[in-house]
Amino acid sequence: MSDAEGVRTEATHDDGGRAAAADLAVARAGRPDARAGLKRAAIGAVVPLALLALWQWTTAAGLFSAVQLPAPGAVVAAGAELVARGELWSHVGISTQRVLLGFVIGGALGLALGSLVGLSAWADRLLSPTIGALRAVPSLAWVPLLILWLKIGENSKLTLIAIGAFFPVFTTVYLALRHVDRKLVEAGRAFGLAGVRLLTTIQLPAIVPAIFSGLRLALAQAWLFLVAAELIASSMGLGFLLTDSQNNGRTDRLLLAIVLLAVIGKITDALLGVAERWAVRRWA
Amino acid sequence: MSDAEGVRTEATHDDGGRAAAADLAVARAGRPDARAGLKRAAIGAVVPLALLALWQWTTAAGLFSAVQLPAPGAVVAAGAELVARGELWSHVGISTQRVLLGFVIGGALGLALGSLVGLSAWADRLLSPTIGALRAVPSLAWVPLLILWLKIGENSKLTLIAIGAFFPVFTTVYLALRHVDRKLVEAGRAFGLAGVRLLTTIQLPAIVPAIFSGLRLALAQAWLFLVAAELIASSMGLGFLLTDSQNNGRTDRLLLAIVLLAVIGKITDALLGVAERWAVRRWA
Amino acid sequence: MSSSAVATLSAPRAGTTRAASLEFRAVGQAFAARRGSRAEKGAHDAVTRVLRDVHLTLVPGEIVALLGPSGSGKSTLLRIAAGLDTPAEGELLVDGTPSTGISERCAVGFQEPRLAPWLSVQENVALGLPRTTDRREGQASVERLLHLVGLDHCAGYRPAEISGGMAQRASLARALARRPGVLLLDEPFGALDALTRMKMQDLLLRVHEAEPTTVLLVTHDVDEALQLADRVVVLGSDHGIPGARVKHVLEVPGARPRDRDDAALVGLRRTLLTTLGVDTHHH
Amino acid sequence: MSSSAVATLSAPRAGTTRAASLEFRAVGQAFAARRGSRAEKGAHDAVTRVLRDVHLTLVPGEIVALLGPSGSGKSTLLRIAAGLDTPAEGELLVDGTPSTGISERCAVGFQEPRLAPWLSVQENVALGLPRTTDRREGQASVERLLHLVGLDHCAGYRPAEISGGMAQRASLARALARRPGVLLLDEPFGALDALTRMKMQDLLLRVHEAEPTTVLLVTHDVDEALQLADRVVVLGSDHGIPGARVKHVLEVPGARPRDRDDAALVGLRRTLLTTLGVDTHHH
Amino acid sequence: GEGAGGEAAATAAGGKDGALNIDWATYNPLSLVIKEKGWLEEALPGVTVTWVQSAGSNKANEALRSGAVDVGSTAGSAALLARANGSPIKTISLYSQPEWSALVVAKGSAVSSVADLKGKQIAATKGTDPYFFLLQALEANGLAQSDVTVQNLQHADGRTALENGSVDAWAGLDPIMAAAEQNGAKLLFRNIDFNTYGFLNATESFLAERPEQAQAVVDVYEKARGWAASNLEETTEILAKAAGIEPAVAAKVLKERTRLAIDPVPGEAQRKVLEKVGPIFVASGDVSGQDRIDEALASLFEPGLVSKAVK
Ligand SMILES: Nc1ncnc2c1ncn2[C@@H]1O[C@H](COP(=O)(O)OP(=O)(O)OP(=O)(O)O)[C@@H](O)[C@H]1O
Ligand SMILES: Nc1ncnc2c1ncn2[C@@H]1O[C@H](COP(=O)(O)OP(=O)(O)OP(=O)(O)O)[C@@H](O)[C@H]1O
Ligand SMILES: [Mg+2]
Ligand SMILES: [Mg+2]
Repeated sequence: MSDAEGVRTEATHDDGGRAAAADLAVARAGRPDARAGLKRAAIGAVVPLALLALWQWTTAAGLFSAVQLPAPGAVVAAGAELVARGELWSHVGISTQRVLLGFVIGGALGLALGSLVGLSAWADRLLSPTIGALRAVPSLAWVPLLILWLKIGENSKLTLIAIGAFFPVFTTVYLALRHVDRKLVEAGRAFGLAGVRLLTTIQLPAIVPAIFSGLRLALAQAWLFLVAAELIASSMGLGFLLTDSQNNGRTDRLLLAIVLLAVIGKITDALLGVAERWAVRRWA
Repeated sequence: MSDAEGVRTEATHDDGGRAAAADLAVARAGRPDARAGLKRAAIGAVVPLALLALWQWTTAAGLFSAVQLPAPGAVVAAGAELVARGELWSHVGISTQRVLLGFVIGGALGLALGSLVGLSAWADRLLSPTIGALRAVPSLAWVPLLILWLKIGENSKLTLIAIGAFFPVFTTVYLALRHVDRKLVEAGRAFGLAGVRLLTTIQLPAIVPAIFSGLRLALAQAWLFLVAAELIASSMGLGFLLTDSQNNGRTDRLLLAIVLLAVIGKITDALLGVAERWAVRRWA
Repeated sequence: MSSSAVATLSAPRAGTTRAASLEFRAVGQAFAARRGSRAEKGAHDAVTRVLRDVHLTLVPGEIVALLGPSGSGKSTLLRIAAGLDTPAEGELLVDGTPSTGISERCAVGFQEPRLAPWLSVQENVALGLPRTTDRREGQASVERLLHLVGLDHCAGYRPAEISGGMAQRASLARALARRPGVLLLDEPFGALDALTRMKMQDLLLRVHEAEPTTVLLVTHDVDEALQLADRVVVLGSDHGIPGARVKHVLEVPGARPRDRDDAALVGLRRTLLTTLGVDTHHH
Repeated sequence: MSSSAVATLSAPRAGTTRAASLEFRAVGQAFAARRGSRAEKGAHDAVTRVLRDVHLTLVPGEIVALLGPSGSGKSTLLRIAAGLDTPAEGELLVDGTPSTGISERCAVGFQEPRLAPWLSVQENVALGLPRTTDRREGQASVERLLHLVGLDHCAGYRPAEISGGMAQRASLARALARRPGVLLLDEPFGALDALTRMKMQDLLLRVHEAEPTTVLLVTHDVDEALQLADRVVVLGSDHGIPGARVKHVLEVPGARPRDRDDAALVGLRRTLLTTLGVDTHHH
Repeated sequence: GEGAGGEAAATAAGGKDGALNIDWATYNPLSLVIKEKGWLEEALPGVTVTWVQSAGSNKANEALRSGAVDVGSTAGSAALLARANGSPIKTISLYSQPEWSALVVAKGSAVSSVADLKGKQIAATKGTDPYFFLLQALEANGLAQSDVTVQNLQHADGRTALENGSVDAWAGLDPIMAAAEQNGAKLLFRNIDFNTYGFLNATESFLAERPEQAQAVVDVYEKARGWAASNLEETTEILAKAAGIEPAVAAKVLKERTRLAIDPVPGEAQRKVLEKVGPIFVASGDVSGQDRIDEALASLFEPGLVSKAVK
């Protein structure tokens, strides 16, 4: 474990299995898990806190006017005001719900279609050019089309978010399936696995890391598409708060919306990270 | 090669190496590459053509009014009008240039930072919470901030596109590096490789497929972020054409912009696909 | 590792899997040189011939050992038998009918263990069970097999947590779990120490006795071939002509278990080593 | 595979790499049971002890063969020697100084070939070259090594395109390319046929003669151990106590090359087999 | 801004007799009053009224185009543009004569007249009222469009660009403009007649199929107009709450910059402004020909309903 340059060796992140001397010693010394978690969180907070300090300093020094960049305190006040009006939680709640639903739908479709196109040469030839083209259609461009087809209700919003979540999962699954260890797939085939059983027994477990990198990108993209989705006739949600504050020149609320999107985005991502760790322990 | 259910077996897509009887026979029968390519393109065109026919049919049947969904002919006419005004190529040219530049910058940064954070436990703890939070900040939310910091020139547009391209590469590289075959990394370390040399000799080549899935998503996301970028003081570009037509109710131009974004997005993606095939032949 | 365990293993479904015959007819195999690889540059021909004109018939229930120098095409022939590759020339017949693709009736023990890293040893072995196996019955036979190959204490370990020899035994157990008509084994005992190797050879013979299946066994150990096989087949190429073919076929006399010091075997051993190019008097 | 080639291999940099001594002092190793794995459930202790109290000293230039049942901890000990794992107890000394982490002076031939799939055989072997090697010189010595292990005709092949035995030879060549002070080999000849195996054993001895390095060789072949080693070390565990330790150390008499039928060796062979649990009179 | 009453119900949008989909917008104070008071629901018992927010004229037009709303509020210029590009809408009433656009310069700017803008950078959002205001202002002061550089930026971004010095002037829009003023920005040039009125538009199919509902909408708007005139303080409060802006800003917008007490019948005054704006659309290529502008202008107004209402 020559970790001299601060470059992590594989062993350092090895959750399962091999625990050599040092780890055993630690294990004997008691459960430092909680403390380690705290320390980790503290280190992770360094950069955000530094950014916050920088923000506070620039506004205090008057580099930007209050409308250009309100002070952190003003943003907190704007948040407090929304809380007092009982609106903040509705914004957060409805957006989170939309993102999660859209993410689940889009992610599931991405997994299914990515598997199909990744494994069937026919589906690949037939579908991947079209899917590749649709991938580059911006979220904002979908808005008028979706309004046309699905009107302005919740369906069109969820569809747009699902579209956003679909592509990262589709792409990563589709590309990763091509590179599953051939020897393992061959072993599976030699033992009579084929089609869906081969997929679920060998191919999908083998790409669990790739699936999760697709899912994490999909979740992030679902949040990105939320703003476009909430341009579709909504009066609630963080995306709405963002555009509305922008239109009304409420920079403090605008920043509040950005910070909330970042924080909630990170929280949902962290939850997905927990699922990932579990899955990786199980499958990789 | 029991390919009964039309589910592709690994061997079918095996570009390199093992070529069994059938392939040898084909190779002896002459070079069918060009014909195969044509056939592939024809199959890939089936779905787009079907969509086009559906589009033509719905407009002809009067399901939607011409402002809701103009006929394909009207979109072509709108394109011809823009060509006649000498504007179309500037739109396409400037957008392509912005996307490619932003993609290169964002992709390179994503690769570098993804490697650093993926391999150094310290960088991971310090940076990944912040990066995870920034990932969920929507493109539209960056616009006011970038205008504030970078003014309204080309820089702010490129930065926004680079931000879009950064995250997919960062995420896939970061997550894939954790799952490089431990035995191989260990072998590399046993032969004195460490740090950057280990990264370039073992770790990066091992994740070439993941890098490319990140790059392809990054390119797509660069096109997505283009629309937001071209909200920043532009009077040219496909993103501008899109928003402008949307605001003006020029649905024909709006659809033209969408189709162009899809087609050019797909073309750039296909070029990246060629690079990927080359890289995969070289490294995987 | 009792005989009774072996018997129990076979008991519940005895007779369902009948040993099959296996016939290679004028089989040849060639590989395309990798495009763009350096190998191609100097080569006149983009195709490397590995096997040529291989004729070989295994009768049902027979054990045939396949010997040959490293790189001579033993694994390639086994892959063809398993239906994993289609031969470039000739054909493969299973039970008299031409076979393409993977046959349900074959089981393979690969040269490398090829265990799925995310499955426990036990789950990996269970992969080998025939698809129709009843859940409970399957679990029981996996447990018996793990016991037989001496891995019962680490049924729940992942492949990364077991030693090379243990992985090889798990791979053997997986192939046996299939209870196939034809058992194809590629150096199944290569990574085992002397004692474990003997135990495993023993196990194979007892399983074969309880339920006689056709076995094609690749090995690089002449003694092992002589201990286990009814016939020993040696692959090799003629000087200057690319592609290996069957150079020798030897009937091994005597019923198993055989005595290593039997004069006939000692003679055969010498013959085989000479065929393989080993000077038995030096060293 | 000429002696002159071996000589040339060593010539240009002769003397730069001095054989090192290697000492295990009360080394013990244990593994944490996988969290959440089934293995854990029944177990009383979450830690599996593999090695305990291993004392062993290799003098510079000595060849030591390591024998032991499958799963006894041979590879684990080798990994500790290579600095890939830190022992849970005790310490490792290279040339008398405690060593942690990977030592520049060791080279490892792993039990599996571990070749990078995207590099050609030649490039894989070149990975083994010491970092300071001059480009041209490096290329020349890779070519010589490929010739010595009989892989010159497939220098440009990818690992997926070569046979198991060929991969093992490539892995051996990579370890030799390092010209290490200590050479750690984990069953380097396991996948080779009799003839190739002899050639490779021969090669090892000649390389050792030209440039005497310290060799720790894991093998499961008693004859091989007796042919190659100065001393044979047997790992094994005492009944009921978890963790293997050094059970026997045997000096092998006679200079190399040795005659297999030498009476002393035959006796030693019998002793070793008995130690390993093989009844040499049966079979 | 809540009133999310109909986010889910809006799915059922479309021409059912028992439903009316109508927009509300912060730039249409009367719609806020009506929604707040529930007058429309009162006037149309048995009809499910669904309120949909429009974030701007462009969004209102989009909703009208897709049939997501039956009645929507836009600026006059936007209504003309939509009709000229084939959107089947008619202006049934005017909700205000706003002075929502003006030319703005930053605090301490050396620019003191429109003429000073020659060679300077000006931020504006193409296709919106402030943009047309800018073009008319330039023309009125003897400058051509080519004498300045127009930077196309969203309204809020234009303000940022002005304040960080990226541009020298900004064709602003309320309420952002009012907020900028509070922050020290100066109005360089204003002229209420260069603004194009607030148009209340309905789709043709709605007018044809449900004229009674249309009449009711127009009637309720007139009721609101009367109420707002006499309850300015409360109207201000309603606006401040709906738009999430400071009460002071809301007061400024409503009291100084918006004329609610106007003749609500679309006619000559509006035609005069729109005739100036029309050719600009053609020149910029946003509309493919002047004939379409002429056609649209000739057919846009539907004064019948509101004439009946004011009687
Ligand atoms: N995919 C492939 N592409 C090109 N050549 C290949 C491929 N697979 C095998 N070969 C070649 O075929 C030959 C025979 O390989 P095979 O694996 O059958 O040997 P083997 O007899 O099993 O050897 P060993 O005892 O070393 O395992 C080798 O020379 C190898 O280079
Ligand atoms: N990462 C690990 N986690 C848990 N147990 C492990 C791990 N690695 C090895 N072991 C255990 O250590 C023991 C010794 O393994 P090792 O690989 O050293 O055996 P070996 O002597 O090399 O055997 P073989 O001859 O079969 O290769 C085995 O019982 C194995 O299960
Ligand atoms: Mg082989
Ligand atoms: Mg081992």
